[in-house]
Amino acid sequence: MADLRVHIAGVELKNPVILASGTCGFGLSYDGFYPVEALGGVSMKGTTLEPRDGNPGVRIAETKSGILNSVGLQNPGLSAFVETELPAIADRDVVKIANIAGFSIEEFVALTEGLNDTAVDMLEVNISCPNVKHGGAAFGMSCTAAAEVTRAVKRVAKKPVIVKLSPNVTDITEIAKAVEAEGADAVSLINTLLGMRIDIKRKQPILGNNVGGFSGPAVFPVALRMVWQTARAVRIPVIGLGGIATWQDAAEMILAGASAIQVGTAMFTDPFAPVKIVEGLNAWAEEEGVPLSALTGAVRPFEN
Amino acid sequence: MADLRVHIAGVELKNPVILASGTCGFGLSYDGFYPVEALGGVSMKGTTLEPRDGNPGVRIAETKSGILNSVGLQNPGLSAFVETELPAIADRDVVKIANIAGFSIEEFVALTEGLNDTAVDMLEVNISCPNVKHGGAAFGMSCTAAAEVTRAVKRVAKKPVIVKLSPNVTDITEIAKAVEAEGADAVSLINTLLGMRIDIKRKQPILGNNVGGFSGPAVFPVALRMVWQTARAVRIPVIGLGGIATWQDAAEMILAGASAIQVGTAMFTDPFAPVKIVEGLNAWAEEEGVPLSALTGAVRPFEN
Amino acid sequence: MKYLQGTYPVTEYRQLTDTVFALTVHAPDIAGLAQPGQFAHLLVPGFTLRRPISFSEIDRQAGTLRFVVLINGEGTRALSAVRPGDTIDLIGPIGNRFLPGPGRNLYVGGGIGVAPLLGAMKETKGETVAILGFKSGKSSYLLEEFNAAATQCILVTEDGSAGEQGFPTAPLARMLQPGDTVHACGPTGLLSAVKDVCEKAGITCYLSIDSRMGCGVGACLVCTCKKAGGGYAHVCKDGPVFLSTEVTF
Amino acid sequence: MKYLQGTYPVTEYRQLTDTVFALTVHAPDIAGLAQPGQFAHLLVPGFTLRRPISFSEIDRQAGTLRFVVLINGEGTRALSAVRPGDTIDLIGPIGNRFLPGPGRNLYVGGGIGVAPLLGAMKETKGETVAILGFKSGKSSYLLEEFNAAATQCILVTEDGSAGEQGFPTAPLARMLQPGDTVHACGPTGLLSAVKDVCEKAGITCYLSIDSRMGCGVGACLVCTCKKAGGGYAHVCKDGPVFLSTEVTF
Ligand SMILES: Cc1cc2nc3c(=O)[nH]c(=O)nc-3n(C[C@H](O)[C@H](O)[C@H](O)COP(=O)(O)OP(=O)(O)OC[C@H]3O[C@@H](n4cnc5c(N)ncnc54)[C@H](O)[C@@H]3O)c2cc1C
Ligand SMILES: Cc1cc2nc3c(=O)[nH]c(=O)nc-3n(C[C@H](O)[C@H](O)[C@H](O)COP(=O)(O)OP(=O)(O)OC[C@H]3O[C@@H](n4cnc5c(N)ncnc54)[C@H](O)[C@@H]3O)c2cc1C
Ligand SMILES: Cc1cc2nc3c(=O)[nH]c(=O)nc-3n(C[C@H](O)[C@H](O)[C@H](O)COP(=O)(O)O)c2cc1C
Ligand SMILES: Cc1cc2nc3c(=O)[nH]c(=O)nc-3n(C[C@H](O)[C@H](O)[C@H](O)COP(=O)(O)O)c2cc1C
Ligand code: FES
Ligand code: FES
Repeated sequence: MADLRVHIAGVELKNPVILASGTCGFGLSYDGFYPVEALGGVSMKGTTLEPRDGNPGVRIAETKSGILNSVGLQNPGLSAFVETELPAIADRDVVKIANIAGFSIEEFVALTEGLNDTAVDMLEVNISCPNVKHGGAAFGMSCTAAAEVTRAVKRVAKKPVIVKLSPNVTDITEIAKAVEAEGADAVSLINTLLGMRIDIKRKQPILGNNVGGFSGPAVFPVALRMVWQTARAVRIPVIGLGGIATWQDAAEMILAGASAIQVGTAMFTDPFAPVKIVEGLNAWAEEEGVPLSALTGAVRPFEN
Repeated sequence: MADLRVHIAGVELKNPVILASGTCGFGLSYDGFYPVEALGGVSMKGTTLEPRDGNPGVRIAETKSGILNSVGLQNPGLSAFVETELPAIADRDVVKIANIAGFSIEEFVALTEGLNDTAVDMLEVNISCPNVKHGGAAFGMSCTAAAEVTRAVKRVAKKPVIVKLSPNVTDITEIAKAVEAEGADAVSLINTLLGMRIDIKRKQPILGNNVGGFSGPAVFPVALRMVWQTARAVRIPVIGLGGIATWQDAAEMILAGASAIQVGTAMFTDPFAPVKIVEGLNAWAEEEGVPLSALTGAVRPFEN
Repeated sequence: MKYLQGTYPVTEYRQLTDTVFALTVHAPDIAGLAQPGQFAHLLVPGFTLRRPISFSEIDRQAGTLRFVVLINGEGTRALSAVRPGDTIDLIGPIGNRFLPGPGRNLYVGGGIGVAPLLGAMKETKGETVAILGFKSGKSSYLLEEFNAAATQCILVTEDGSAGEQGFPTAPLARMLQPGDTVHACGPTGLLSAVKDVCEKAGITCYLSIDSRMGCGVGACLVCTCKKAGGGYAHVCKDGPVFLSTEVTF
Repeated sequence: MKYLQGTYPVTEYRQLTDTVFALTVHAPDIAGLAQPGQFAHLLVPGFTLRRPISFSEIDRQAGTLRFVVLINGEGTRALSAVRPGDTIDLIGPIGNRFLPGPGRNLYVGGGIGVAPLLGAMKETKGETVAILGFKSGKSSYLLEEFNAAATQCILVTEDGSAGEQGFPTAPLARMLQPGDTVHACGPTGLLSAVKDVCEKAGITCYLSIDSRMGCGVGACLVCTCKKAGGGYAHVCKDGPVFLSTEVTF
């Protein structure tokens, strides 16, 4: 067994594989397949201050090697999260990451404060959800707004803060640097790209929300490029995600500079994908004869 | 046979299927499979003022449902294009689009002037090539720069001008509006996304240029979303491309607002994809009982 | 929630109509737990999303599950190429089951919605009525099996080419008696009509709801079903069978 | 340039080593035009890019092409599951051919680069020498066929487990005579060494160059080969066979 431990902002994960927010409920949806302890961490469903019903109509569409979703942050709100959902996973041996989404700076602050004295290990600040009209991704599309959210959250947070970045921007490294400058302890990327599909028979978009968040293996090359660029631009740890389905994908992310990785859509195809990735990374680190963390950023780019 | 004709900036194409720049040589690479007359148009390889060798090392990588390329605008330069390449296709019954890439405003102007009195039917101004260091996509990533190139080209162009947009931006509609305001006769989108793949055995990027342009069916949902957004934001015709492989994909693009479509990477999988798309669109228009052009923008989005 | 996942051999393939086929899969562990109304999430190689398909029949003795599938789009078309000797990756059993009432149970199906009713009916004690709606006689299937399983079986076709002409709601409305329990599966239009008929008559009615799915295990919240009181339930974890009064269309 | 494209039946599958297999395809139209040194662009279902694979043998009489393929990555692994009765989508013939010289022709191959030499040698008149390099005896293949086709066949293995120990360049250097023509196919290291040996000896040398491909038909310019004078040639339209003096590594 290789040393798979990673440390992010002082938090130790037994291995670098984290379930991605919105794809694993409150962390335990796949506990019926294998114990959640097999994983390094779980990032729970995006939580807002108030309960939200989410978007109407069809919420998922398939694309070549990917999917679109337009869930729109359906969640029971902060209180229900703390009182009902969190206790179910509180005692389980896995790093628990709360994914928070505010529609104003004040809401982000209230969410942070509401989670300060809970079993949550880390916060993941979602400034990148493309599926909600007001706020959501808007915070993640400008350096100023991203910085402002980070500053406000960091001022009150007792937990390490990961800022989750949107790929729908001209230069993701600028946003990463802006949140790093405000004290973000780590960044995770990428959230979903914005995509669309049309039902040609009905002449209507497939999704009730017209457009939706694009994820799955199709987006992997974009995610990898952004992780590589970002890891070279900031000093804080980078958590890589977007289309990871195999240990080889995870290895590419780690070589590109990811300290940990998240798996989302791949579980819809194969619920066991995350544990297979842990096993594959273990074999890889053994073969390389180093602790897995030594492989973070080990890619040697060509100098032209 | 349905009426498949489309008109873009006064130029009539017998059908809306155009071969995408960089994937069909100077338009005749697939003439050995079927006569180029089967198509509405061809957009020829990006041409620069001076000859260019292109990028070193491996230039192509495969991804899930897509590819990355880092050709880097290898081309024989304007004079060779006009003297050697263009004559070969000049007399063929297909709309001939020259794709031009400058590294300065002056070069764009020189390219435009150099093509004014040639057999070229339209210009496609490439402000979105991600594979070259200086200039290239940089012009396509800011409204000011995009507008400046368009203004300079339009001032001297005797041919209709299509501006080809980059998807690697926060808001593609802003760029589209900026070039429309400067007189662009049409826009085409999307050029490639920027992506990466790493060879985990060698711990090196697969591409000699480290990163490359991402195309193929994987990118279709992003392209469709951008075409839909852009078609609602501008009044000039929109040419849709990015991941189109079947007539159904083309139909989605047309419903989203594309007046014509381009096919690139799909030909690498199936050289006959473009003609199959023409056939499929013909059957669709017949079934719908309208000229194909009546279906442009016919999607009815949900109002939430 | 405990789910099983595995790769199981296909033991039989049968074409039932031009566009509907039956697939029998040997999956003893899933069959041992499966209940009528529940479904499996089938992986079709090359597709990112699994396809939810109901158990049409469950043979716990033989350890087999029978799926009856309509070729609807690309995934089910690819699935129709599966043959005995091939294997298939399943997650199951998923969701809740049809709950027979103490009196007479009426099973109302439309189109591919007919398929899951067969197994449910077979496992229902007492008097059962099958009301099966199809576009035409040519698109009907499993009629012999329903005739054998049901106390009474009524065939309805839209074009009148077989059985009674019209929609299943006509015979349903005609036959409904106090104490009946109705179970329906099919297109939204049918479910909505059945709901109306039953609720007006004060009859307990269960609807099996269709929704596009991601995970199939309650993780992603895409498989919505509008709750009567507002907000959304999720078909894969709260359904697919709902009391008609719980939902709205 | 005229290319053929079609879907052709596989008539034979044979495992040659742990990782190398031979596939015979009945494609009379392509076989009728094919020349040794040329290749086909094979579509493996599920992959965006085709795979370039040389003709290892061409039987114009029978209308068959034989490909010998190394399982190198995911696409060739998927291809190794193809069996007689399946069909395969090919574009071909692509590229230029090996050009035998008037004197003795020496064919130097390394690893999977050995495969295309067999057909070339079979169609060469006069004296032929095959110098075949493998990692080990276990990874060698087609030896009988080469022994039958060549005037002289020299086996070289890196680990010495069969034939002579070392690299093919040693016997090549030893044997070279004025008037010989050398044809080489294999890893870049081998090609580069063969080029050196031949150019020093003033011998005409052809190299079959490997490069990642997109279109395969000269449209995309990704399949580069460095030209000796600077700039790039393209393997699919200018090659795959180049005069050693035209290229650099
Ligand atoms: C609980 C449940 C039980 C079902 N049982 C059966 C059954 O026993 N037999 C049967 O033939 N069909 C059944 N369906 C419907 C079946 O899941 C769809 O017809 C199928 O998923 C369509 O896939 P496709 O590849 O043919 O279509 P595509 O259009 O290629 O599918 C694209 C995506 O949309 C989804 N999708 C498209 N149409 C539907 C639909 N009507 N319902 C749900 N998802 C859809 C697909 O699952 C896929 O994710 C059931 C659906 C649900 C929710
Ligand atoms: C002209 C020519 C003739 C060839 N003839 C043969 C032959 O007869 N037998 C044989 O076994 N192999 C041959 N090859 C090499 C063969 O094309 C590759 O091994 C194969 O494409 C690898 O695909 P994969 O799916 O196994 O690898 P993957 O790594 O999955 O491939 C990913 C992508 O990289 C490309 N690629 C990866 N490695 C190579 C490589 N070494 N050369 C070219 N492309 C590569 C693939 O084509 C694909 O586009 C030839 C190559 C060329 C250029
Ligand atoms: C159904 C679904 C719901 C999601 N919900 C959230 C969310 O609530 N918060 C968040 O930050 N990201 C959310 N995401 C984005 C994922 O966490 C992840 O960033 C993205 O899907 C890319 O990773 P993947 O390709 O591995 O899925 C969601 C994704 C999906 C598919
Ligand atoms: C190998 C290759 C070379 C390309 N060269 C050019 C180019 O010279 N000029 C340009 O505007 N676009 C170029 N493109 C981008 C395509 O024209 C097109 O915008 C992109 O590939 C998306 O379409 P597709 O998915 O149908 O290929 C190139 C694409 C590929 C794959
Ligand atoms: S399909 Fe994911 S919650 Fe139902
Ligand atoms: S592979 Fe496209 S030019 Fe050679």
